[in-house]
Amino acid sequence: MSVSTLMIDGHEVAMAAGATLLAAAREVGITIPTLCHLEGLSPVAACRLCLVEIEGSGKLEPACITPVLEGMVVRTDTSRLQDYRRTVIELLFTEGNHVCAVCVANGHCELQDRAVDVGMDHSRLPYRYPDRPVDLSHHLFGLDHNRCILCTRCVRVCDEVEGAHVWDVGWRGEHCRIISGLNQPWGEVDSCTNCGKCVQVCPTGALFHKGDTAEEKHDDSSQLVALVRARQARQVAP
Amino acid sequence: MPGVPSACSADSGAEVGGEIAAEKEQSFEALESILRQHQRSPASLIEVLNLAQETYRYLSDDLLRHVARNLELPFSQVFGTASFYHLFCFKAPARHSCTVCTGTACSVIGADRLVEALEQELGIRLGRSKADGSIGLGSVRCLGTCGAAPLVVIDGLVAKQQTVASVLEAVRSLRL
Amino acid sequence: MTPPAPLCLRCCTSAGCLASGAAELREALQRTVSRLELADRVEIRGVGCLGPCSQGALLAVDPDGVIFAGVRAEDAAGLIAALVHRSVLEATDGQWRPLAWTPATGERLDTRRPFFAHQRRVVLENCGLIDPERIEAAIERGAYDQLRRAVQDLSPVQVVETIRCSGLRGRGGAGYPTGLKWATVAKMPGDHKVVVCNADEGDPGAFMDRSVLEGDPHRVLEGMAIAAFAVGASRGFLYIRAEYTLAISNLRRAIEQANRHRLLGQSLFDSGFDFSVELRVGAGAYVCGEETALIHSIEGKRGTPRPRPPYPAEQGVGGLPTLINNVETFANVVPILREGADWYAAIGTTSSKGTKVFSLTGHVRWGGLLEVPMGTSLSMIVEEMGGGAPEGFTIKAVQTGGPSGGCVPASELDTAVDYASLQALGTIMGSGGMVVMDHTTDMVGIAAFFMEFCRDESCGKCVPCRAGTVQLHGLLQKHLAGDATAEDLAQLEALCHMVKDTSLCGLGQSAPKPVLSTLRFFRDEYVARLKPVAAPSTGVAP
Amino acid sequence: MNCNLASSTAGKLRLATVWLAGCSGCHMSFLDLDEWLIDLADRVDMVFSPVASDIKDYPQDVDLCLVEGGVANSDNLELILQVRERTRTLVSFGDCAITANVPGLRNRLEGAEPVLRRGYLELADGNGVVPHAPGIVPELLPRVLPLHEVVPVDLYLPGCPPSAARIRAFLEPLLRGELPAMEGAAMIRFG
Repeated sequence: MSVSTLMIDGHEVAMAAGATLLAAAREVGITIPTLCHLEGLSPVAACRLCLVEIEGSGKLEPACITPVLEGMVVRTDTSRLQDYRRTVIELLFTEGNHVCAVCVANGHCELQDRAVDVGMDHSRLPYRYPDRPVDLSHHLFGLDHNRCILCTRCVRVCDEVEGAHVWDVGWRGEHCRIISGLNQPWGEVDSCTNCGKCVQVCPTGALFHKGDTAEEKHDDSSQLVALVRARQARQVAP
Repeated sequence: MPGVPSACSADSGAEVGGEIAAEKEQSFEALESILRQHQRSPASLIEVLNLAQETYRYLSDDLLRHVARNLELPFSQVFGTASFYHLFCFKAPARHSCTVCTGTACSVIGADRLVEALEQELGIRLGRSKADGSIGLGSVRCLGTCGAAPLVVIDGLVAKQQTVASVLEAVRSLRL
Repeated sequence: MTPPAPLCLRCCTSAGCLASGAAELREALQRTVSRLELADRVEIRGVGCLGPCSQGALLAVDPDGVIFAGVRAEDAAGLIAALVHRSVLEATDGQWRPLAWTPATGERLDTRRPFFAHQRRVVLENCGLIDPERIEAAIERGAYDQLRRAVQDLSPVQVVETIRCSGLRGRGGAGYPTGLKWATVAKMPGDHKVVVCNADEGDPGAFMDRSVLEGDPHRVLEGMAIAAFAVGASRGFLYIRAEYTLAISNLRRAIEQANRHRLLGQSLFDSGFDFSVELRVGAGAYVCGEETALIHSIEGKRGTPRPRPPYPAEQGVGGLPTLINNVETFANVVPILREGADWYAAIGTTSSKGTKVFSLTGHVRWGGLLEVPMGTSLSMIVEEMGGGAPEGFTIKAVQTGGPSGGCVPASELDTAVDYASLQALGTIMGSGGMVVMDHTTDMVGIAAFFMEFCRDESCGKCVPCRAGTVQLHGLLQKHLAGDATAEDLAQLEALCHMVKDTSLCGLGQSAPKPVLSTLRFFRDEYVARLKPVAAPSTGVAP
Repeated sequence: MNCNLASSTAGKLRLATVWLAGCSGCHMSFLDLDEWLIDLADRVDMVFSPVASDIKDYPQDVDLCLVEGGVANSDNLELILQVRERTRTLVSFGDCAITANVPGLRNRLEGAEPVLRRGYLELADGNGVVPHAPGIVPELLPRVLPLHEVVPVDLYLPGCPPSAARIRAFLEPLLRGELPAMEGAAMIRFG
């Protein structure tokens, strides 16, 4: 297996070819902010939070999907990147209704954490205050579109890991919305196995357990990572 | 000229519930040949939806379920794909359709004046239909006949170099 | 005396002239000819675009070679009568006479005018001459001869080499060297490859591809087949936007006819080379002009782009190596093979070879379809050939490249039209849409128009484009309403650069270009509208 | 942003707090500073505050003002314009001032009229009436606006409410004429 050596923020690192810049950075203790990325799910490079600068290329590249190459020189924390990352977070906050105070994920939300990382003490962009519905038709879980940032982790986990493909993205552009079944209430979708993986991987307060109230959402995706690794191991082993 | 497809003016965020007029159990047999022609491959979804809308005028829930089952695709993927494209609509289009081209050439020569006049005349916003289902006011980005700018398509017929007067006259002649 | 050459009335029946009643005109001519039993001496032929669409409906008379504009069905009887009268006079004294006739409300066009004289019709050489509904008409003009030559006498490498030496670059807008793209796909392993023709042509105000597909569909199909032979592909898709209904029906018929004549399908010219073309109709999504979105649409999915690499050349339709080129790019392949790479390389400039088809629209006296050598100046196209702005108006700017392009101010009109020069002005060649704007046009309004377009057409997958275009459009509307402060203007510019640098695909990366371009050349129109900082903004947030 | 907080009139720093479209939670959290308030009182002049002084009109030459709540009605608007004019350093104090927060939930109803109709007519028991008392009951603005969308704001102190510890860590540097380090979850986490 060939190995590529590269520089990340002045640190030298050697990685197996095909590994991502994100993994390479983590190897030398550098955390690049991510939101739509989740280990165990296919990368989509949609949130653009993990963009890094690569010497010799005019374009910014997403670390979650760009493979390491021999001799790459990568900058992960320039002032331009910091400003762009803060703008991505502001775009997300102003696009939805992220009222942290009354949110089920308050204190346990990856969007909230990233807002702290990028130093957002206020949004420089005006809030849109869109009118979005809440779906409480499922007997165990709820979906609050006001908190949804369209990272599509729920769509991917339901398709790639559970295999039920209950979720998908409907419409286009700013009208995009996560839909279940034939744009039916979640509770009416009979292909749903009630497994709750989507709730587990949702980074914000969009998907939650009924009964949880403000600050009570405690889901983490380590269980999913273990499940996917176990399956991969099973497929590899004879 | 073959009828110009006009985006039926379903709202982009329309809720699709069961409240559409009672849909008698249709067999959609007109789709059978195209489904066979493409060996029911999932890649033919958009081709099938194009023919479905041409034949049945809009994509009802039952029609989408029929297509999803035949192509063995998840309902959410079928609806997600159908709702992505501007020309597919999920509610019965109005009896008449009035579509204003809002492409660059038409806009530069005054398409927005036509839209304002029509919105006022019909009492509806662009992209909506009249409550009584008589007419839908839609827009299309460019039909590629910019020599005829500004251009309005009424019930599939292209009318060129339109003015506020000519457009209102054309709509009034429909006797809604 | 040899019987006089048969008269041919070429009636433009492309979508543009149909909107001016060309179908009714053609029927009236046919009825008159059959009523007077002249069918053997006067041919009524429906043809593709003759050029100046704004002067429609257009009619050309052969062998005179004269073109009449603004012809209506009511003129049919008068025209036939004038032709008959002339042939009677010629029969008596054998003297040739020009046709003494003009349409009631139209005019006779002087084909020496700049609009025609400065054109160099390479891609459009058959367009307007042959009847696109009859494959025999195309075959008489040499259609599929180059495919036969390639398949029988040349090797795939030779074909790729010819294209590379010709200097042909992609006509979709980016201008990627076509030979290099073909070579990349040709090198890919595996014997299942795909060729895709991108006929989405989503730029509003652009109809070059429509005209070529309506007027000479076999030119594009043959170009695709030659490309397939060169890269080793056996399956082809032509992805066309749903709004082009006439082009779709012409293409369906052309593909059927080509299959029947065994010019497409299995073992072409008994050479064992197979190539079949499938038509795929879009359903209204501008983003599907982007390569990877187009592939997803062909696969029956939502037209959302994906990150690259892997490029379509490595993994395209169904994961197979895929060559994607624009309609006009494929339409250049046949003349290059027929006349040779050097002939083609002699046309145009050092870095932009060959010709370019433009659709000239907006505030211009003579709008329509025209093909000029690369390097022709914008003023030649807009002022000479297009006749400049209508009476009493002056040209303010020309917009090229549609929603991903920019504006060229009147002061820069002497700029040559090629990839490099337009890029230097902050716009792009784009697919060829060219919208002329006069002094009544509000440039901030134009920037807002294109941003609203990108906001509506964004696929919604990546944050900077989905949410950024909404905020940019809001900021532009705030400027238009006179509510913006200098701080808002600074934020508009900063957000433009952020969306340009961080968006996943070309749509988001280019959406800010019209704003940055109008800021560069018409900044005063933004500043003039700014509100003094003292007055607080009590307006509602957009 | 001007932050030379040395009080213009040689005396103590002139501090004010103002309460717009908020629930007063931020002011309650301010009072949770408990005994440190006494220390604070020594070092500042409380020139205007709904909880700490009876002065009715906002004074001139205020050095530092903590403004809780967004701008929801015509009174809020009038007051904030006045505060901005008469204050050197304006602080957006708490999530409502920074994002309109919970009061801003009405913004999705596009305008004041649907809000009043919903609140006073549809939910009333049949004989509700929309309040209309110019000069007494302020008119609702179409939307509740975050402070910085109405007037330039110098510093932001997120939180719902910002804890007393965070308020103290914010004020202490300012009392020394320095800028607080607004970074990390302890200082800028919303909610």
